Amino acid sequence: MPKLIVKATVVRHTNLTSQVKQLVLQAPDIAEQTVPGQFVHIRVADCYEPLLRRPISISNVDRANGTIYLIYRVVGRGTQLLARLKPGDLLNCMGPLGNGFTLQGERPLLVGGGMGLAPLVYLAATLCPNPVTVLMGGRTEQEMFWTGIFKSLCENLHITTDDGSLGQRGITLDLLPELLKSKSFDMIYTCGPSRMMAGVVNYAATYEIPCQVSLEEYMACGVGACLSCTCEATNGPRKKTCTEGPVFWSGEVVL
Amino acid sequence: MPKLIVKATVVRHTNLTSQVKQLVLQAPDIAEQTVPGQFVHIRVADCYEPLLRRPISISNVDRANGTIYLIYRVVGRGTQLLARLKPGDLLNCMGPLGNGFTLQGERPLLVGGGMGLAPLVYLAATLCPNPVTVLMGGRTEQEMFWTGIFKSLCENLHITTDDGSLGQRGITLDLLPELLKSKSFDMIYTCGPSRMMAGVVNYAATYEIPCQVSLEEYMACGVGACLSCTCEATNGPRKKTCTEGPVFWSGEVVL
Amino acid sequence: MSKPEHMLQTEVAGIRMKNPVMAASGTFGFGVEYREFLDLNQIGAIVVKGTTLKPRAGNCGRRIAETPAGMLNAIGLENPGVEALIDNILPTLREYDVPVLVNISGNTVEEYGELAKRLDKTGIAGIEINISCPNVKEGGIAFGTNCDSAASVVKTVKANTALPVITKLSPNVTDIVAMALAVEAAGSDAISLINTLVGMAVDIHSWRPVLGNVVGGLSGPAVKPVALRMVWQVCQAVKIPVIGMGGIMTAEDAIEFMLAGASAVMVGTANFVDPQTIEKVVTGLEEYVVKRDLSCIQDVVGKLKVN
Amino acid sequence: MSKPEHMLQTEVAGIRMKNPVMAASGTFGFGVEYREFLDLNQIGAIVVKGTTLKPRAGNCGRRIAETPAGMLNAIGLENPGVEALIDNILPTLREYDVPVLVNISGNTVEEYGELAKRLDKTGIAGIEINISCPNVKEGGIAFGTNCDSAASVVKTVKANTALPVITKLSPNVTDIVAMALAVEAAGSDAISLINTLVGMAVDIHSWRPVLGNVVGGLSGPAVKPVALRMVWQVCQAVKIPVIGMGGIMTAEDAIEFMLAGASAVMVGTANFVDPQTIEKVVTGLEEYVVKRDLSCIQDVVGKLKVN
Ligand SMILES: Cc1cc2nc3c(=O)[nH]c(=O)nc-3n(C[C@H](O)[C@H](O)[C@H](O)COP(=O)(O)OP(=O)(O)OC[C@H]3O[C@@H](n4cnc5c(N)ncnc54)[C@H](O)[C@@H]3O)c2cc1C
Ligand SMILES: Cc1cc2nc3c(=O)[nH]c(=O)nc-3n(C[C@H](O)[C@H](O)[C@H](O)COP(=O)(O)OP(=O)(O)OC[C@H]3O[C@@H](n4cnc5c(N)ncnc54)[C@H](O)[C@@H]3O)c2cc1C
Ligand SMILES: Cc1cc2nc3c(=O)[nH]c(=O)nc-3n(C[C@H](O)[C@H](O)[C@H](O)COP(=O)(O)O)c2cc1C
Ligand SMILES: Cc1cc2nc3c(=O)[nH]c(=O)nc-3n(C[C@H](O)[C@H](O)[C@H](O)COP(=O)(O)O)c2cc1C
Ligand code: FES
Ligand code: FES
Repeated sequence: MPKLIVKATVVRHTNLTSQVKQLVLQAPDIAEQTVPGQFVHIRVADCYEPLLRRPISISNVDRANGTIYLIYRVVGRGTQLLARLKPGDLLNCMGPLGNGFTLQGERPLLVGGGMGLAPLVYLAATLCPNPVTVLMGGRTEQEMFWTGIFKSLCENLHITTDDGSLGQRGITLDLLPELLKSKSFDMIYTCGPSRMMAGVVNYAATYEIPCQVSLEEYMACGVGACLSCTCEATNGPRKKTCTEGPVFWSGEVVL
Repeated sequence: MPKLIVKATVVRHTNLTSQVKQLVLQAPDIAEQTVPGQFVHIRVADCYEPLLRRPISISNVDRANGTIYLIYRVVGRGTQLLARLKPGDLLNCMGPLGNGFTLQGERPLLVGGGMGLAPLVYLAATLCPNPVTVLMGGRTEQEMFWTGIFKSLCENLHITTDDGSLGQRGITLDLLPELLKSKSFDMIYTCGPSRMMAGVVNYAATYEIPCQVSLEEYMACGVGACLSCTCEATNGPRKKTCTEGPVFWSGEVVL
Repeated sequence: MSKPEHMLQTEVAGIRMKNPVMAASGTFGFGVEYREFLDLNQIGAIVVKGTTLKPRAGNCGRRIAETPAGMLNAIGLENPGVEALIDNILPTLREYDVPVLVNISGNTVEEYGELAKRLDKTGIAGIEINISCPNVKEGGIAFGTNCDSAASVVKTVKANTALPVITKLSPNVTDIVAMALAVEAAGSDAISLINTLVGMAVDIHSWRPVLGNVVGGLSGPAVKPVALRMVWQVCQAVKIPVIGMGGIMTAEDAIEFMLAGASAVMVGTANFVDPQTIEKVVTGLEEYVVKRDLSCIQDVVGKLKVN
Repeated sequence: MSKPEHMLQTEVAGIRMKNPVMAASGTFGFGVEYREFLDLNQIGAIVVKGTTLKPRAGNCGRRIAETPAGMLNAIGLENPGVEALIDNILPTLREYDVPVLVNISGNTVEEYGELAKRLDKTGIAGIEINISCPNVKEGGIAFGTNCDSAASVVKTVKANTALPVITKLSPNVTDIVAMALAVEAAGSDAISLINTLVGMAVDIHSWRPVLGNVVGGLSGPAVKPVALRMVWQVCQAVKIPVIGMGGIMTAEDAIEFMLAGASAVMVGTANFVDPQTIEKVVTGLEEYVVKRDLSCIQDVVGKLKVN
């Protein structure tokens, strides 16, 4: 999987909420190579402000059309500039970067929270036709455009919102024990807030189900050269989130 | 003449050459106040790159429509960003800044070179219906879109180009002695390269014709606060180009 | 909720200000240049431009250059001299209800002393000592890069005036804390920092320095991280109040400096970019006090939680 | 017209390079991380990341922050230690036709000596001494901020290796020229500068420093004016070659440093922004030589005309 730097063309750019957007990029070489869990490292502007690239997960791929899908939340200057892009504009992307999820198991469970659901879309799409169960959480119904996205990909969708406006009121972890009891999953993937992931990892250990987590760290290079993104390993030297991750086996890293 | 900071709306933006553009801005308050020789100080982008404003002469005014005209050459990052503006875009402008030309004399001569012709357009328009003579120089015919602009404003147009592709081959100063001999001007205004202006000032002194020069200096504040733009005065302390100029009497400053 | 005036009231070295946002020396002229753009009475305090005993013409050649997120200046302290300041400018400034400080520069310790003496009874709110000037008696090494020279400037100024004295530190030093302690021990009533970092730009077409003076002072957002670090280090070490500056463009930037320990801030280069910056920073501080439910802005000073 | 290879050939301290564009320590990993983006054999030289005697885990918490036209880093010298470097990494790098330098960091003079000894016979092209590290025996003051400490590190390293030794200066000093002269006198074969400026960022929401380590090193375009000034000052003073860096993003930036006197340059932060920066700078230098009708890039070194 060679890493590339490409000028991707914006194909579509749509609002999922007032703060979250989906960007579809024509980037055939990246689309060709990538696997679920990887990310692109984006130079949002051809100037020094911002200076660094922005890591965004590849949330889906359309190989036939040579496009990749990104779903991102507008949080700061970088994503604000990203949000201005129009179809036809060019975007400098490095990728695909990082290690993806290990595709294994016949009855996988995906647990995601907030923007952590982005890479799980591509994962769910890839795991099909295996029966995929997704447990997802968010603050409120407005943020749960995710249900529309996952509905077409998964057998079972379990939803929590902090305010109960959609699905069950509470957090994903509330639903997890019951779910693990009632069904026999043979693989768990999780991405989202680290408190959530830590809970998932705990339950996975209890139920002895293999589990992978996808981490987020502040990144400069994205290719293993700067060591800005290393995370604590359970064993041995720290690990680079950009190249040895962002996906790790739950036992490898300290959440 | 209060100085203002306005969000001007781009009305029209046209190419005069591949490197020179004309920008028409809706800025009624500035249009209302300004006199020939003044400039606006433009924040070309709402970021730190570039950080400082860019001074551009007001090259004409349409009071009825509340618009001001700028003619500028694309030379660096600031003017490159300016060149991207489209009708409807907003532009942060401070102005009108500086002291304008003293409007006097019945038979004025305007001598301009390169982008120094920009403020002379507005001056010529204001001096009408007095008979205005313009002596202008440029490198080559392509740069002499100015003739089209001045034709409607002036009785007499004298042109030199370095390569002889339009008007007489040579520099403005070559034509000046003859012009001064053949006609009796009672006021000279000049703006352009300092070598040219120095020559004009010399001839003006010889022929004892009052003369004003319009200077360019690197400017930070544009309002007399930083002293980045002061120029040497013939007498006494240095003068601020932004507030005491950019127009000076030829005897006031050392060119 | 307390009234806005109260929220932002600040006192530094006995100088009472409506808010902690001051105009930095050399970037705000004599204040009046900006009166058409903002209400000078709403500024915390104005520090007028660097003043010397005799009038100075400043440097030749190009005086400013833009750099990434910053600018270099080499004005060379052009100013009409202290007498012209006292006679022609201070009277105008007295019409405004805003504390005015004069930033003084000298080439010898004696010049600083003389400047302080002349300014003592002029009704100004205080003196800011610019110690980034070359000490001609010591081979042109800046006063601000040597603890002893800096201390002797401060002592001499203090001996010649009853006005509050703020010493403005140069960031071009190995140990900013040592400098701060030296001027504190010498009797400075407050410290302001940072002055500009010495920098340079080269024109690759002409193979010449961009600035007539070859080197110049770097200011603007580019220097903010260095300024903030120095302010924080100095605030840990001294007991006198600290005024922070260096690249402040927004209220958020100002709050960073205040969290790091600055009792007040100065806005410099930002005035060129947007003459209304000070006003906007003041408004932003008010909003922050309200939003965070604080009783006043001084509640954030030095509240940075380190571990 | 001479062939491109000739045009850019550069020798610094006996290290022969195809061109004067080197990868700066800590920003280019061990080189191999970038092999998919550019041809490592076309780089002037690679300085691998800061290496210590023992493996180091580096700093906790957030390690980088963006600043206007720059970035702060507080990696804390995470590295696998010199033995792992020698055993696992240098063999891979030997497959490339590019000079490799190792950047060494120690907490005592002895550690630097030991590092030099271990690296002496490993086939590397040279050693770059990072003297910006805290000297634990002197209360944690960086070696690079004191002439004597810096000189003793250089002497010890030189005594322990026959390899060319480049000393990398810290910009956080009052007198960069004094530091340069000290390391030159101590036997350094060349000087590189600048390392990062100490800076800081504050989070106004959490009231905490942004970086886990509170302070970090500022790099990128923001620091270029300071870097250029220091390179110019040092080049006026020393006879050994100088390698310039600090905010180089383009060939134009590199030429500014070379005009100021740098025989070679290093590209750091720019590698993160565009992994192909070095290649682009090399191409830009070639074009400049051709356009200006020079015989080689070394023709510009130190040619800055100051009046
Ligand atoms: C591997 C990976 C995959 C990601 N995938 C997605 C995704 O699919 N959708 C999405 O919305 N976000 C994703 N993020 C987070 C995303 O990178 C940040 O939200 C984004 O960089 C913010 O940039 P900004 O300029 O708008 O914000 P600012 O806060 O202004 O950014 C300042 C700096 O902090 C960094 N930064 C800010 N937030 C984060 C964060 N949460 N993680 C890492 N760095 C951060 C920026 O990259 C930048 O260097 C991912 C992060 C990583 C590490
Ligand atoms: C009073 C005044 C009126 C002007 N009127 C016009 C005009 O009508 N049309 C026009 O094309 N140009 C005019 N100029 C010049 C114009 O300001 C510069 O061409 C412009 O600022 C270049 O900006 P840049 O970012 O594209 O170039 P850069 O070279 O990248 O600019 C870098 C810095 O240098 C300054 N600068 C560059 N060139 C000049 C210059 N010639 N004079 C002053 N500062 C400069 C910029 O403002 C900026 O601070 C005028 C200048 C002054 C002082
Ligand atoms: C054009 C200019 C002139 C300055 N003149 C002075 C001066 O006369 N005396 C002084 O102490 N500082 C002077 N300074 C430094 C500023 O007061 C301030 O310390 C510095 O610019 C950092 O703040 P900033 O980044 O907000 O501009 C000057 C700065 C600039 C940009
Ligand atoms: C993430 C990072 C890590 C660095 N690590 C080292 C290091 O280990 N040793 C060293 O001497 N310099 C280190 N540096 C400093 C750079 O080599 C260089 O001196 C500095 O960044 C200035 O150059 P630049 O602006 O081109 O980045 C590091 C810089 C960065 C940004
Ligand atoms: S981001 Fe540079 S090592 Fe991971
Ligand atoms: S530009 Fe600031 S004084 Fe003229």
